[in-house]
Amino acid sequence: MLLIPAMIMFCCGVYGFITRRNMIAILISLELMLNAVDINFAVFNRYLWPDAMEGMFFTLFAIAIAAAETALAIAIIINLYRSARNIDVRDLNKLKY
Amino acid sequence: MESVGSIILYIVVALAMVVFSVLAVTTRKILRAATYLLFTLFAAACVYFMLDYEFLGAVQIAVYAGGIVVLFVFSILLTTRPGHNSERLTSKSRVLGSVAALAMLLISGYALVSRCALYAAKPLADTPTMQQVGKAMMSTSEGGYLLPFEAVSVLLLACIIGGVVIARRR
Amino acid sequence: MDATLPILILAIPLGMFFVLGLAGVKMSHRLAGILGCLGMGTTLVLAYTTAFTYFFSGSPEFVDAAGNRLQALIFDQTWLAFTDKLVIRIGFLLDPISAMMLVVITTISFMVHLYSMGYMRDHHGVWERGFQRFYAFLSLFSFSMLGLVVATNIFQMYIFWELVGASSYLLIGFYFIKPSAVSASKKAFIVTRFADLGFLIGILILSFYTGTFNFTELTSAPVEGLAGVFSVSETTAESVRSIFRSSAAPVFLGGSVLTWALVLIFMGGMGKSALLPLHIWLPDAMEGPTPVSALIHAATMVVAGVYLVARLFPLYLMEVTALEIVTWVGAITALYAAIVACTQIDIKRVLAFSTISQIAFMVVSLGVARPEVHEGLGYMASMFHLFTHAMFKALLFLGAGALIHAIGSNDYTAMHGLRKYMPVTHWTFLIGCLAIAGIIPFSGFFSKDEILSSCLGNSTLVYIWMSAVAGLTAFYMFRLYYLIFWWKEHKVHEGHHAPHDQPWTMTLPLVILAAVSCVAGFIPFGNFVTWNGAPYDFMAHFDWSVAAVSLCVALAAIGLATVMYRKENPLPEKFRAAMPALWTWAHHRFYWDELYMFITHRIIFNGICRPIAWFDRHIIDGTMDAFATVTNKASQAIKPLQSGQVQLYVWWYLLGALALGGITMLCLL
Amino acid sequence: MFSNILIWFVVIPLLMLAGLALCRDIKQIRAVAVAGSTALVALSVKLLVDYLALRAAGATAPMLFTDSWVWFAPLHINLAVGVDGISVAMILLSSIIVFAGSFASWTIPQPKAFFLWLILLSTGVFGFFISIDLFTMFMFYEVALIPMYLLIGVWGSGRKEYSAMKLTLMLMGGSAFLMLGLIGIYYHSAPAGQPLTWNILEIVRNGAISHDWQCFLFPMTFVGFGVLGAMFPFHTWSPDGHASAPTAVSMLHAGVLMKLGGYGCFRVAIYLMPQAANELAWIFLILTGISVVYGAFSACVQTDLKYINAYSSVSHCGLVLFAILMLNTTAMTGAIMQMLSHGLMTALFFALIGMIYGRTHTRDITKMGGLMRIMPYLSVCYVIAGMASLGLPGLSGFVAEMTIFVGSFQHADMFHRVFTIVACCSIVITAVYILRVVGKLLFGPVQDPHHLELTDATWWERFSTVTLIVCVAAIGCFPNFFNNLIRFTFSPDIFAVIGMN
Repeated sequence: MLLIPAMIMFCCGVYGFITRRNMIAILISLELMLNAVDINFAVFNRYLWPDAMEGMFFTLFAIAIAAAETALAIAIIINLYRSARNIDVRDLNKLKY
Repeated sequence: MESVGSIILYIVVALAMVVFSVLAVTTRKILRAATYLLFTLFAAACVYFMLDYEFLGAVQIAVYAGGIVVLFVFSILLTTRPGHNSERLTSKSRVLGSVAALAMLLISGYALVSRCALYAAKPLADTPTMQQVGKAMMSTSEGGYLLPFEAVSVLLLACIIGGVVIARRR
Repeated sequence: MDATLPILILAIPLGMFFVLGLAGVKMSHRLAGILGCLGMGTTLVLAYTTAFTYFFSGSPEFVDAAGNRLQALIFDQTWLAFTDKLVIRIGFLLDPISAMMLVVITTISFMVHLYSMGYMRDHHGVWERGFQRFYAFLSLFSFSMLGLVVATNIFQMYIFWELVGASSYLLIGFYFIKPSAVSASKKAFIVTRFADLGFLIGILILSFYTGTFNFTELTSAPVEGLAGVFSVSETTAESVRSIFRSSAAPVFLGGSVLTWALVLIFMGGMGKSALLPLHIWLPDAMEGPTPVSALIHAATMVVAGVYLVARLFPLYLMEVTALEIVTWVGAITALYAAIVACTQIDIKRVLAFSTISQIAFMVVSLGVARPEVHEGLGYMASMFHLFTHAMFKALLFLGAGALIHAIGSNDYTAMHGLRKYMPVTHWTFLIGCLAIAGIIPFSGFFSKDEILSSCLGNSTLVYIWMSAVAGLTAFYMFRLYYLIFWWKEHKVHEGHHAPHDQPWTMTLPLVILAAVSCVAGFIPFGNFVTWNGAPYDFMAHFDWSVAAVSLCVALAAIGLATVMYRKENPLPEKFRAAMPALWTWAHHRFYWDELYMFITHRIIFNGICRPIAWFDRHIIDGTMDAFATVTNKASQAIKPLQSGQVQLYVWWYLLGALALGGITMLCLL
Repeated sequence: MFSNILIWFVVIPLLMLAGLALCRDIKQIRAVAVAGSTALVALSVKLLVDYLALRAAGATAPMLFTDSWVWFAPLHINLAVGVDGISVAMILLSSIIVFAGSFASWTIPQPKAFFLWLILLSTGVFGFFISIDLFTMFMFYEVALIPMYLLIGVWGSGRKEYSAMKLTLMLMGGSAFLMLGLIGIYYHSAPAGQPLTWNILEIVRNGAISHDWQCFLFPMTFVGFGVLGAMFPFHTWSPDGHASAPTAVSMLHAGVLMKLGGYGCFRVAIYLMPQAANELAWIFLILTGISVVYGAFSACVQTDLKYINAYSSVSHCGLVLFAILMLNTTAMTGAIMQMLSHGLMTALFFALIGMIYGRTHTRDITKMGGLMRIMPYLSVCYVIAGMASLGLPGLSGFVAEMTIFVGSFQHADMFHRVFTIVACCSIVITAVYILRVVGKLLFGPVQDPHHLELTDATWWERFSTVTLIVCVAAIGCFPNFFNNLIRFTFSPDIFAVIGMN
């Protein structure tokens, strides 16, 4: 039951990730997807194996890592913005080739 | 579904989650997106509470809503010129994106509907207490999470250092 | 015979080449000249000694009991062993023709060395630039030519043949600042090189079937009546004979293998001896200093082709077809060159064409020689003519050199009426002209007469043809003579001193050669040189009717030349107007040069080389580059996949995931 | 290990590398380069003397000074060394050219790095010639190829990056074939059940490569080495590569590296797989026959001195492969002689071209002329090199070409003889392009008045050229010595397989 909104949330994340150009927006979409997955873990844990704690722990660690990742990503974004005055992914291809 | 209250709660939470996440990816103002994200995150925390994972819910609110969103807001403020809207999305990419997302939704939704007992009642079980959580976190025996815990702590350390190094002005 | 002398004959010029070539720059001009002359003089003495020992010592090594002359291998060192049997040796073969050639080469070479001391400096005594180099090249040439004539095997001959060609190249291009000299030297080398290709292939074919390079084995046996005369074991002789009997069977384009081999070898000779159609280099070769023309392009190198055929004569006798080709190539060349010589303006060109014509005489003479005709008189006549021609043609060239040196131009129009100014040159030149025209008692008469006799013995057509050429010879030579020394008085321009005779270094060779040309005819040549070594008394077979006819023809031609050219008169113009086409064609040497230019430049250069180079750069290289380009393009094409645009990655990922999901679902359904 | 003389051919260059690393200025670098290359020349002369002494004493083994040290036992890889007459000749050639080359690059910029790579290259070359283990042979082969890229790419001229890339890629492409071939040989090197080996001598002794496999592996290895031997149509790296390479590199490349190709074709492709060689020779004969004539014709219209020489190398190296494929003693001897001759002669050519280019700063023959007046020494050397190239007796080209022609013409088959005649035609075309260059470049009036101020050769340039000329003349004047040195090698067993002499 709870999986349905999580699923929709995930799809929103996908949509946002694909269509948005702003790096922060992309990051936000990413967080949406992560959250959707986290919810899934928790739900599966609770509904299927209520005695175990793996799902919960997975979510827990995922949250921790997501925090780290976001912090780092934002650091990079700010840095990029400093040097390029822009955080549009289409324009940031100087490092490509 | 055991009680009307919980059904109502479910509907409210699910609606909030769906609506806000849709808004978060469709709004053109990035700051609003962050705000919608915040609400979505709160909704997710609610889900955890509904599942009786209070600790998880608390962590979700503390880390995500408290930490990450604040980070987002700061970075948005740092990188966006005031009054600047996010770029207009081309209809092509919008269509493509929504097609992809809908296709995804269809497939996973189909899988979900056809496979899972959607209306299964929440099984009765003990909520893990903080003590259990703490012990599991620190134990090295089977079902213990000391290694990932340490790994995450190292990761966080690395992340702090990395953040400092990257963000430092040259 | 002891090998010391022969080795020295080869070693002294070679050593002189190295001394003058390496240390020449440090020497004074005079020292270099004297050294060169001394070296050549010593060689001359040694060569004369050797030749005299061969002809007159009567040692059993050289003459057998019956008085037949033998071939003697003085030494024969292995130089390069291809297989057990095919071995290149460097050796010294002494037989009548090589002994005679030793005399001819050293004589002319010495004369030219001496003459160049005077010629290679201007009127103020300033030496020509690169004088030492000139002497070094002369020494190199002498060495190569001597090595060629004493070759014991056909490959040694080929080696020296190439060396001769190279030294000729260097000497023609002596004035390397002049583009005409450079292109002339290039032309000479390439044309002869082309001919040598034939020579080489001929050698390959010959050696493949006979398994030997050695002249003694190649030439000893094939003809009946010859074996045993030259010192070769009967078994080798027999083996060569049987090889040709059996393998003369394979026929290629209508000729037996032997015919092809011999014709190809003769092609080498055609190149060196400037026979039609490979004659085009010789007139241009006159760009070299005149002494060089006298030495190389009149007396010695150009007769190498004749010498080659003479050397392999017994083999040629096996294939009469080859000999007939030789005859007709010679006959056509002789007539062609004689006609062209009548219209040339440059005196050296006239002499060059006359040389071509005279060499063709020798070739014809070899071609018509048969054992059954006057006991092979043609062979002896050919060698005799080679000898006399070397002397009088060198004389004429050196005389021409003296004129050019005095006037500073090759054109007879700049000369006219020089007889008073340069008496010595005048008289010696006249003797040369009389000799070449075949007037008794000068040497040319005797040799030419023998040639005509042997022609008559073989075929009347050839006889008439060659007599006509002999008449033409007399005509153009006297035309030249009169135009240089008579025609009209020489005008001396103000400020120029009058032309005069030369220093003794130049006149002495002229006088000596003139003297030789007067008396050489009386040498009983048949005693020395015959095709099989048996002495032949020419005077006993002397055919007075032939002699009388040729004399009459020559006198008539001279008379005509006298009428036309002794005094300035309009007769030549009338003749010219009477047959304009012939005159123009002859004047332009029947457009051979243009034809060759067309073939080499248009067809070979533009038609083969350029397309090949283009093909290489664009097709072959293009293919290789295309590989690279395709690789590059392919990677360019797939590069966007690795664009770094995470969203694109997600796209791809999503597509994959969707596909996978779809497939899984389909499977599960 | 160091008691074997051969190993020193690899050790000395390595010591030179170490020495170079310690050098501080150009004088020390020169000292190391000259001392090392002199030591190599001395060593190769000693090797020659020792070799001849052993042969004179009656040693009849196909290879002398053989030795083997285990390197990687599970795959039977050894460092196996040994030489026969051909290798000795090739080693001699290489050391002389390295010697002359180090004099020719007396004033190169960035000398330390340059000599470093150059010496690494020569390590590979020497290693290749002394190895009789296919694996180490291949390894040294690659060691010799790779430095070429940097040497051309960094010190070259013109379109150097393009040329370096092209050369390296094409040769690497060849190596790919080659490696396939070598691995194939390895897996068929011994009869079933016996340990496999990379050692050439053992492979020959085992004779276990089946006929079908031979027919597959022979083209692989022949093409693999043939690319380096500039075989048509895989020769196009040569003009561009040579044109861009610096002097010493051109010398070493044309003089020695291209010989690796010919040597490898003989040593691996034909020596190990004679039956296939006999059957498939005709294909490659056509290709090499084309290369002989085609290279010569192409050279006729080039205007860049180095292109002319590169095409002439295509022609001459084509002749090497052509003769090797004739599969008889005389022609093969000729092929090796041609390798020696062409190595020295082309090295001389490239040295001279480098020296002329260093003065006039152009290699276009239409822009130069009358150099004989200006730099007589270099011009005379150029004429000598040209004469050697067009096969003047007394210089090396003649001997080699004649041995090839005579040898090839002894072939019993009409097809081979006809092709020999075709190849013979190259001597005329060679004369044409050589004389064309000599006439335009050296003779005639001076084209560019600026050239009048140029100087003639310096002492190191003289030294370099004289060394090469003396060697060219030595082969040309005393061919039988080299002939005998080489000839003994063609052990009857490889011809026995084919059924020829």
